[in-house]
Amino acid sequence: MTSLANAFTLVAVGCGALLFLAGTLGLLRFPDTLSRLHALSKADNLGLGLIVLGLLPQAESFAGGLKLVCVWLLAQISAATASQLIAGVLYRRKSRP
Amino acid sequence: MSLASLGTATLFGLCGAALAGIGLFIVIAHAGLLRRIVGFNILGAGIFLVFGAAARRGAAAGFSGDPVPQAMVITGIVVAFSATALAVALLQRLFDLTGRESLDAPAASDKQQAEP
Amino acid sequence: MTPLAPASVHLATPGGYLLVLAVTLPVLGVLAMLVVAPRHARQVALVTMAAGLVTAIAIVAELIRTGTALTYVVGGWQPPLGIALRADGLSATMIAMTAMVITATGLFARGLYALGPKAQDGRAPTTFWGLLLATWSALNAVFVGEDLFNLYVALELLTFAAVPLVCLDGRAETVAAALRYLMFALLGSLLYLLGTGLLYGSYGTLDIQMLSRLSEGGPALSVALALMIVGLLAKAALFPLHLWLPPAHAGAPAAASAVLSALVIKAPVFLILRLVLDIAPPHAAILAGQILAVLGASSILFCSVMALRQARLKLMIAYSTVAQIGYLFIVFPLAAGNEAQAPWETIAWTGGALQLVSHAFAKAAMFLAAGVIAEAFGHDRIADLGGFGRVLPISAAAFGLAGLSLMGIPPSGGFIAKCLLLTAAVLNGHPWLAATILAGGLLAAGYVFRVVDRALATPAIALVAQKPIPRRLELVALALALAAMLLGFVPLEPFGFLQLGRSGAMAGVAP
Amino acid sequence: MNASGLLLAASVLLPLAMAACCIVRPFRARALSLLGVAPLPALLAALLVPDGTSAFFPPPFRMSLLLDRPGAILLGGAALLWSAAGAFASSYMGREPAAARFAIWWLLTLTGSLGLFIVADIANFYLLFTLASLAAYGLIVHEQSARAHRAGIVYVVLALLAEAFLLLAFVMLAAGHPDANPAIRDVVASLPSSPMRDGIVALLILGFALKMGLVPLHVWLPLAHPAAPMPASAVLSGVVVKAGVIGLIRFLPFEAGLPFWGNVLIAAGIVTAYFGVIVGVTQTRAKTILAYSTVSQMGLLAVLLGVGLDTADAGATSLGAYYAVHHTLVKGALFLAVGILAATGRARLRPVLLLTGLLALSLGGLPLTSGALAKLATKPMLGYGYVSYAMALAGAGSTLLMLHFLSIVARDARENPQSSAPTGQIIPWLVVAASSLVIPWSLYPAIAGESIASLLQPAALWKVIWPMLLGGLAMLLVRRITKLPGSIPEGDIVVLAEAGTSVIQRLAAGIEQVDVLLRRWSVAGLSLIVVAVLLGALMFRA
Amino acid sequence: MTMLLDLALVAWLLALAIHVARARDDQGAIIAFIAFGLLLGLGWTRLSAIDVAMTEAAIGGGVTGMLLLRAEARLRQRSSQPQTPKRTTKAAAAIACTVVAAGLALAVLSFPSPAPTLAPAAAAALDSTGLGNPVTAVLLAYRALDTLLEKVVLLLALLGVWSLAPDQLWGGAPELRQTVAPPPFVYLGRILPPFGVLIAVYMCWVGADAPGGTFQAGTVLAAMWLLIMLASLRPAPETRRTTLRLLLVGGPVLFFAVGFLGFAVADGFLSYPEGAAKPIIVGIEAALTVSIALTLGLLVAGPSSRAPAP
Repeated sequence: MTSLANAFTLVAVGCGALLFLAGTLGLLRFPDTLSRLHALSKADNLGLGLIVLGLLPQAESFAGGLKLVCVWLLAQISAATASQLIAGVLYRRKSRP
Repeated sequence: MSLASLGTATLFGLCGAALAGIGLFIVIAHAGLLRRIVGFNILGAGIFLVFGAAARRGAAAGFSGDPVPQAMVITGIVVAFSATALAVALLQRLFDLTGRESLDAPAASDKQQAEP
Repeated sequence: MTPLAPASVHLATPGGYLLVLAVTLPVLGVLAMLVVAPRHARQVALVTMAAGLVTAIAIVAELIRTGTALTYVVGGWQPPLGIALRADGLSATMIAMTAMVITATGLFARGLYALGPKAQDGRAPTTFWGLLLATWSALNAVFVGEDLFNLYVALELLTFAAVPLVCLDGRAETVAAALRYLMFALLGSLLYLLGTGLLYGSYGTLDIQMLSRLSEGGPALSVALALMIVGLLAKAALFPLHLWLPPAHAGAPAAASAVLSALVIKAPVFLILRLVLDIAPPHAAILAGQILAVLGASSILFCSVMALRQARLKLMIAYSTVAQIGYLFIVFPLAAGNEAQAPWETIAWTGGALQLVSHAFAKAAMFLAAGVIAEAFGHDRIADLGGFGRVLPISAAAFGLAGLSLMGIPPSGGFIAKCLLLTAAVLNGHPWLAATILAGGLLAAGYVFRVVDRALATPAIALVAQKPIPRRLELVALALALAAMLLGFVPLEPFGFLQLGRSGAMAGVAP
Repeated sequence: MNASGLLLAASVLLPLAMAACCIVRPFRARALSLLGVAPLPALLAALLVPDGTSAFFPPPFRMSLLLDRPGAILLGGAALLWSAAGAFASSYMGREPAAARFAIWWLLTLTGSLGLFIVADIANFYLLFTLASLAAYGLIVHEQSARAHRAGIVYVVLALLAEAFLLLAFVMLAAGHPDANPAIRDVVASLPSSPMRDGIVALLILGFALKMGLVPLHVWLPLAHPAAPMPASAVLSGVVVKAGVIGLIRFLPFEAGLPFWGNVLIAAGIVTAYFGVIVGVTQTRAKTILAYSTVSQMGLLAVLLGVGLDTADAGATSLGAYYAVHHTLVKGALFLAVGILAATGRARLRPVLLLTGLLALSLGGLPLTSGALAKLATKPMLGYGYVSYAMALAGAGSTLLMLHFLSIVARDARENPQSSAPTGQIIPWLVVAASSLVIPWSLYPAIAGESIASLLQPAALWKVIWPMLLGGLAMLLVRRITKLPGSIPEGDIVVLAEAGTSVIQRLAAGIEQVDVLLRRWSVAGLSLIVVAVLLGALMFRA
Repeated sequence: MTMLLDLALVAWLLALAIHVARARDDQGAIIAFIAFGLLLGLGWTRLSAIDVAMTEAAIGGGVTGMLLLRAEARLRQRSSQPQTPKRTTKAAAAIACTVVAAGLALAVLSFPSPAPTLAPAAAAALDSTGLGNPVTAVLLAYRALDTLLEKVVLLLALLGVWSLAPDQLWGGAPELRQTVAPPPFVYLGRILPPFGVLIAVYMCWVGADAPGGTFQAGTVLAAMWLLIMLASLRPAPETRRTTLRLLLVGGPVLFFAVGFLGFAVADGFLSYPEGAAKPIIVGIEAALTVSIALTLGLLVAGPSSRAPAP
């Protein structure tokens, strides 16, 4: 059981880390702000989600697991808002000559 | 002394020393007041890391660090924040009144006052 | 060293609670002021001042009665874990001096920072009193603190109270002066804090008494002390670190300048005294003392000349402050360089303390008088003040008397102080310091004389006050100047008192 | 404290109390008319209190007073002049609006200058010395003219310099002493054995010489004395300069003697005596000539004291005091005479001029006047060496200078309209003039130890007459030089010093530049670090 | 392995600090500083100081960053950049600061071993307070005076900030946003605060026994309040309001009251009665949390910029 959980954790966290890496690469290499934003929020949402998911089996208690989920949720909300805000700024800048 | 033989505490202590040096440099060598305020915060961070090193080294009695310097750092961070807030408020007031963001040019300000 | 810190050296004394009161009462006044109607802020301040004055007197009386230092261990937690407060003779002197100057300033400001009959609220009238009381608390905390980190918090409290006082009138140049003051003071505090961290890392305690027993040379101690001393020097505005003081002290409202110049810069000086004489190992103290003395001597000469060159009265007084602070630093080699006597048994110690106190009174009187003058004529350009002595005779007298004390003319307190320092310089074989003291006196005479000469002059067009000045304002300044004068008549009294609470110092009472 | 002690105390306290009372407006209004009263306790004390009486004020004042013979002589003469000049002043300045202020400065100066003659402890000597010095500033600048202002500045600078020298000297004197405020007598007794002896004596001589006006430290005197109102000039030139004399008398170890410093004083004195005459002769204003005469006379006094110090002759102090009191009264009377002459014209002029001439020539040593007595009394001490001749020649110089003075006042008064000075001025003047002629006679036997009869012998008369004749001859010569009057400005070498102020100005401007640099943020930050590194490195090495 | 991680962290921190020193524009420098603050929080966890890590991340990175960014945005309209110091000055400063850093490093390396520590003393005294978190014990029991004074420092800084308002605006409300808030932000301002308050309450409560406490909780609350104000959901309060002021001083006043009560019921100022220490401390913490949250929020909001309503 534990070994299964560990394997799951390893895979999920590994995927998450990989997504973060990809996101970072995107942040550095993509040409314009919107695509960079896209890469970043992908990494944030999915990568963090995978890592939290992978860590859930390792949680010692139910409360601990709940905290992890909360962390993901909060990060989700803030990342979404931040992306929206940045995009909004971009949009306004473009619409103004 | 090889790097590995340095404990985490000492490593961060040295990092604190270096940060303090960098912060001091920003404070002294930058004319922009906002940057100086940032420099103060970096200097402060370096200082707190020195405290942190002392705290980590003092791990004993089942604690992973000496709580006394940790508490001091918390107090220090709050004090540093109040200082930053006061400095920023003064800076904004100065900017509202004069439109400049520098203290080092009293001659220029005299000219400004003399012109109109 | 064992991981457990050494046993405590602090034993609470019965009167120790007075120290708690001295630190907390003014702050309680500030808290009350934030809540009550703005109309009553001034009353709260005045009531608090009365209580604080009584506390200060009680501390001095208790010290004289018991003959030993007052100690309080906060919350019963013994240092090094907890914090102790302690007042020896010097601290009690500082507390008493602070109480008197603050009370006088309060009386001076009573009419100036009051709400008009119709106003419900006002910025300066309400904030001034809070900042003044907070300054007082911070000063008392510095004078009784025994724990270096506690002292850091007290120093920050002092800075945060003093900086807004500088720009209370809201003009652009005072805001700039305040910002410069805040930044340099912050730099000083941070360096002090850095030293504190290094000391904790090396000794595991920040209690001054314990450190004085533990401290032995070594890189950490040297670096820590150097940083702390320099940080405090920056706050004390000793030459060449005086960049912030002249604009700040000259730009602040008169009542604030008086407190800033007379008291606020004394707090870091007091701490330097404690660091060098209490914590530094003796041989390091001697070397550090010599550097400090060189800086002090340069401060006296350089800034006295600068004071002579100022066209504006308040700037002149501000530069004079930097110069007079220099005298407090030439005490170090005179007090610490003696093998046979402990520093506090030397006449230089007494002379330094007397200089500290007499300068506080004289400088407060000067700034208040200058404030009255600037208020009356709408400017403080010295050249255009010809004949002000006829319009404001009491202020002119206050300025002159305070000036006599700064110059070191008998029978003022400043004279006794300089005489003692001069004697110490002669006895210890420091001819250059003796020459500096004399030259400083001459230069001080020069800048005081410039103003007195204007006061006595009869210009072609008689000077007319633009505003009526209440007599009370002038009398407060005169009272402070007289206090500086009268200090000269109690020269032998403080000798024993200043040594109270200093180990084994009770025996030697030698002028 | 017995009655004598109380009288001594009163001589200091009464004028001080009167000055303090000036805070009250009604008193202030009448203060001027009471100036003549203030020195009366001192006068009584000098007359009635036996030598050696002392008084001690308890703490916190810790002042001890002591009346000895030189002190009593000087105190008496000074009090008399102060009293008479005070009475003169109340008539002279009566209607001036600033009279009250004048009275306050007057009383303070009076307190200091009289107290100096009787104070016995070192701290209060300094206190009174300072009081006399600083309060005199108020008298000098009283007329608020540009001249008075310049004189006041030069005076204050040099007076404060003297204060600084003296403070250091006193501190060095008292440094080895167990008591914080020792008696002057005690510290002077231990002075010859002090390791810092030469430094102390040099500082003392510098400080007191500044006060007396010995060349080249005399520059303030010819500026300041003429600038003051007439009665103030009289006391400044007559009494206040004696603060330096009493200082030398009190602080130099005449019992033990210091040959080197004695010779220094002699040399400075001789130079001063001649210098005063030479520059004085070129002056065209009566009061300035009198001031230069004071310079010259102080030079003679310095020679006298120098000889005493050289030969370890404690009697020099009494002789010095005797000479000084003669100068006090005569010079005071002469200054008052200038005031009287200015208000006198035509028919009344002749008697006044006659008396003035008598007084003036007394300074040169006219037989049977106090000048002759003073010169004769000091002759034995000077011996018959070069010093004696130098002094005799200086007497000739004094005669020359006084003749010059007389010619100037006579010329000035020639145009006066028919009038006479108020009685309130004439009487004080006559009192001073009379006492200048009488008092030295009464003191002579006690001081010189000879009978008065010996004075009338031809040899004694010749001793004083030949320098006068020489002086008269010189006068004839000097009158021929037409370019002479006004060729040297008042205050002579101070003009050179004032030319040097531009250098000082430039230095100060340089300091200001440095200050601007140091107050730059980055420079201040750098100096902060430099000081820190210096401190850290030094403490680490310790 | 962990050493490598630490080294990487340290390298990051130094690189960011140097970036702050070298960045051309202030905005970049401030953003680097915010990242620096967050990484530093990570560093504090490596030093096993979780309480500090939370405080540093919340205050050092979060609120300070926000304060600086707001200031930068306001200052951006300035006419001229301040002139930079001369190259020689910079070089001299660099050398001097290197010397200082080297001296500090020397001092840090010379810390004695075994290290002096107060941990055993703190542990021994912990029982009498009934607390589980030694940092809280230090802050609110052993060195309560520091904390008390530091609260006053906060209030005083606020008084100082307020005193910078122009005379006619005194007593009015600060203004956090001149323009209309963008919808996503308003959305965030609606959904996040309940979470935030919950977390703050939890932190404050748990602080007695585990990492957390009044500062951290206060900062989170302050952040939520600022969010609401920035989203224009609620206006900033007028600074003259009595309720606001009562809440501001409430924490410190309670602290003082308990301190003075110590004279009566325990052995002196700021000592707690035997056995009742923990509930008293938690009570103080609760009151302090509210005060701190308000103070921090108002410090960021700045002096009043609207005249008080008549």
